[in-house]
Amino acid sequence: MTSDLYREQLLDHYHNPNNYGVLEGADVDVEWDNPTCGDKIHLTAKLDAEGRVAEVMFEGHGCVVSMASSSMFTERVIGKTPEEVAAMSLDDIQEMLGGIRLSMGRVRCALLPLNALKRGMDAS
Amino acid sequence: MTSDLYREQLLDHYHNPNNYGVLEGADVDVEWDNPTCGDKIHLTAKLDAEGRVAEVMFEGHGCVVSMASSSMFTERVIGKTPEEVAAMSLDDIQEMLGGIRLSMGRVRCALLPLNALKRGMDAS
Amino acid sequence: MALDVQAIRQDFPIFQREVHGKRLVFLDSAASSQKPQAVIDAMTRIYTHSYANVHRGLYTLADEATTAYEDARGKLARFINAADTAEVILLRNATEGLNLVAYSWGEQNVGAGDRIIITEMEHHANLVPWQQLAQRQGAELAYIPVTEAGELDLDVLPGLLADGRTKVVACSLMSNVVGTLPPVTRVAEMAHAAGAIVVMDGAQAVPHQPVDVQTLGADFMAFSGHKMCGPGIGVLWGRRELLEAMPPFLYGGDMIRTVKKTYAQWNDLPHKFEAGTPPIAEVVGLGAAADYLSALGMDAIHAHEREMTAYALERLAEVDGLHVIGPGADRRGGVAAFWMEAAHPHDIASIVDAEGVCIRAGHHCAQPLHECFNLPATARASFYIYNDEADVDALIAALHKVNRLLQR
Amino acid sequence: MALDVQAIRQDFPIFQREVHGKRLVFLDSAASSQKPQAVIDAMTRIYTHSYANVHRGLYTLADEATTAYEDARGKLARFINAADTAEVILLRNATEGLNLVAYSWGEQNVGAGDRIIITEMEHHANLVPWQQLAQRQGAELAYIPVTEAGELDLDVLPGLLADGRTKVVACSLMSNVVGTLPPVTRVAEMAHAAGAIVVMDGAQAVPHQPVDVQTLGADFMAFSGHKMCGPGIGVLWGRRELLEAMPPFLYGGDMIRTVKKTYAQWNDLPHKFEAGTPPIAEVVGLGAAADYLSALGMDAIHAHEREMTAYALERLAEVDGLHVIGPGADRRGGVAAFWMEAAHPHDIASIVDAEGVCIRAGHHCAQPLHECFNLPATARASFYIYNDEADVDALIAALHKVNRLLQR
Ligand SMILES: Cc1ncc(COP(=O)(O)O)c(C=O)c1O
Ligand SMILES: Cc1ncc(COP(=O)(O)O)c(C=O)c1O
Repeated sequence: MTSDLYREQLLDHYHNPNNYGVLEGADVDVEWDNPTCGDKIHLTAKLDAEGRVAEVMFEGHGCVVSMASSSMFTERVIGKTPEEVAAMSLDDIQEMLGGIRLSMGRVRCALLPLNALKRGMDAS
Repeated sequence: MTSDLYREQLLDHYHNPNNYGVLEGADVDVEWDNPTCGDKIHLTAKLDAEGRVAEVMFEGHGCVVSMASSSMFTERVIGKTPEEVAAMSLDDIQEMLGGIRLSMGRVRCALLPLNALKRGMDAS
Repeated sequence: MALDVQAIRQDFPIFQREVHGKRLVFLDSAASSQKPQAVIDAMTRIYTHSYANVHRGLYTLADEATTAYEDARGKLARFINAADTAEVILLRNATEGLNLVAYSWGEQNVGAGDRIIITEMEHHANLVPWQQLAQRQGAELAYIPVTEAGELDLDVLPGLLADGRTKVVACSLMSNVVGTLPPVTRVAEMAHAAGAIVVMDGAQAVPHQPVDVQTLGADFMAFSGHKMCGPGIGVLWGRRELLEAMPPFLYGGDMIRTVKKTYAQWNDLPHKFEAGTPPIAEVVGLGAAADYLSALGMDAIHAHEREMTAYALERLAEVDGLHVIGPGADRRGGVAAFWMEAAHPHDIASIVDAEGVCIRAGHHCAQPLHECFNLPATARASFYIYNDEADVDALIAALHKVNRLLQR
Repeated sequence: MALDVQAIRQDFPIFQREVHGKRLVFLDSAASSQKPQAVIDAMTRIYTHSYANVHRGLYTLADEATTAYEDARGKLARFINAADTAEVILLRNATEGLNLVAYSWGEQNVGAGDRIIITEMEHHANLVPWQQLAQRQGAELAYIPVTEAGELDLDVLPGLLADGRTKVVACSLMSNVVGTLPPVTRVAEMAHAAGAIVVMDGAQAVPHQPVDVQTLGADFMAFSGHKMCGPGIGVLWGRRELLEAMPPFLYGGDMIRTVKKTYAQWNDLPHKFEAGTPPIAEVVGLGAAADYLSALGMDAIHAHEREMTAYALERLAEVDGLHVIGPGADRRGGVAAFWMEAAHPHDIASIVDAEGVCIRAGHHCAQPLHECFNLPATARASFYIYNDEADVDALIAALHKVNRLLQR
């Protein structure tokens, strides 16, 4: 389990995250954190005419799981409707991370970008 | 232990208590109970000129332990000063009852007359 | 499927001991039940294999302990058919659960001039918290009376509910003294129609019969692990909407989301109500107890106890000068409280103990109920999965001995 | 007498297991300690031999259980040198003990305009109850600051105490993060001179060093059984006069003397504060834990942990980019919290877990303290009787691996 978490693919995302930064003129702009461990994310997204996710960027700091999850998430959600985002679950995130089973202590880390986007889309 | 409690001597006191009744013109007149089990005693006593216990009677209802203890107690305390009564302890009562060791659930029953008299002498 | 009591007794190591050289006849499960080996083993296994503090650890041991702890919560949720595992709060005992509701929900929702309704047959755990809440808030405490037969007299309830001032009705699912099984679902319907919530004390019911919180009509229900083959812990179930609207009760670790120097934000359910380190192995043990009882079948357990109770009431009637209080066997759970003309309850308990028979004597934490019967105390025998007719026979023989010793 | 760690480890069955094929290196005893066989056996023995509900039973089993339960209370009283066994209240955890004081003593004695003083290094259990009490009562909550070195800055205390408005000072005997051992006796003297009472959080001290409540200067002290080789229960000690003057906290069975429909009278100490069925076997287990620790000797335990801590701080300094927070080894108990430039605390804990090393990551229920250091979270290693230098070596090797994986 532990070794799964620190295998090459996740470490690559952690050290060289995709879509790192802040979108100008974003439709969704949300900050979200896990106070238990201090993981923090600032997530911005643009939606297309039908409300689908068109572009996402994130900034933040946290553990390998939360940062790699955020990096991969910015690609995974492209094209999804708000309903599809709302329907995404831990299972989807675990599959996205390469089919790992997260320990209970790591679930919140992995869910950081999803929870942030759900919250941001609710508010927008 | 149980058999000790129900041996002839205690049962005799239970069935034929000594000094059962109420003293007229008593110096100490006190009612006392164990709400946990409903043991109840009405204890009356006369003191002599020096304040020693001269005569004691009791009335009440309760289990073999509380009633036999009360019956034996009315004789055991004769001649004691208030200080001597105040100094009496569970050990004295256990010895009075024939040297038995009471289980924790029975301690309050056995102490009923002593606690009543202590309280009554405090108040008088 | 009838219970195989001989096989069940093999599961409980304590039945290998004797008392005063006699076979152990344990008839005090209403106070606390014995524990099967499976429960003891589940706890030992945590301590010998997977112990660590829960919820905050990222290492394997902590993950195993947390998983075992939360799995047990899930088992308990299924045991009472809770719609949502987060509605199951793990506490010290049933008493703490009822206090939690009286403090947290009560102080927020019961004010001066409001009414709290309880019954005369409540255990002190479902009585004193409401009595003290009423005093603190200046509310009225009203009692549903108990009839001579030991049943609730529901005739007064419509009148009490009519003015809409009643905020809560608290009622036991089964009396721990007279064994009465009140018509709680009807009580709940009436209470809800009048805008009150319903708090049920399941301490004597959950261990002995199927309980489904989704059809029961309760808003809260508390019960005890130690009365259902588990260790000394308790459970509070409550409806999510109510639990979410309530302030926390105890404050500390695990129940917070964020703590700043000047304020704090609360964690999600169920953690909001579980401050500090919980009894981890004990919760796992209670999960194992739920498994054990479920495997026997709660319906089978209930049927077995009804049979035992009917047999016991029949045989108790043979004992000279003995009077059982409460309703007939068809209307009660597996307890029989009684008094004897010739003997104080203390003496009954002590004398039958010499024969290896364990029964309780006292007011059984139900003084107001005893006052209804004008008795300060009773003796009480109660039945569970490991009791059979031979246990009742041993009790009856011992009670005859009580009469021989003390009748005159 | 130095501890024989190899022999001690034999007493703890969990050390027979491996984690990820590696030797188990358990460095999280500050969260909860492992349990020796003697403690597990003491609990099993109750369940297999002498189990019954306590205090209210007259039969042999109940007497044996009650005697074992009350004997354990006596052991705990002696362990902290309480003058009076009735001053030892057995609760769910340390958190419940601190809440009990904040509710029962606090609501009676702290009013609008009064002041409560705590410190910035408190665990949430000794912080949130006071913060919420202050909010409920309209009182002021003041903090003794923590310096960069992780010590209390007592300079502010005379000023805070000067106006006589302070009713209570609450302080930990040892920080669970920085390990600091504050000068509590001096704090207590100052507080008492100003007319305040002193509540001490002994959760991290009582398991690790001799604690004598008669010389400590505390009016109340709470601690946890599960951090001192016992099961998941807690203890509150308080001075008799204060406990007697306080109203009960939880209401129900055992804590009453009489219950009438309209009022209730309370039982004597300690029962007044122990409502409902207690965790019987667990209390007996904690008594066995006190025996186990006493046999090792609390002075020897303390000395062992000082050595371990000094060695650990020395070796931690070798790890590139690692920073320990808190004072030097001579001024702290057996915990070391740290952060690493290259790794988030979560990742540190996960990566060292793969090497069999158990450490904790997070805010350790001390968010305000972490704010002092401007860190949201740290990793923490803590030491107990079963740890030795080889455990520290394993930690250091694993931390080098963290750097190898995550440094770039
Ligand atoms: C300093 C301190 N106080 C209080 C507590 C709370 O203890 P418990 O979780 O047993 O209530 C802890 C441990 O978590 C602690 O380290
Ligand atoms: C009906 C009823 N309610 C509540 C309780 C209290 O349970 P506990 O002591 O586990 O809190 C009991 C048992 O003592 C009971 O019989």
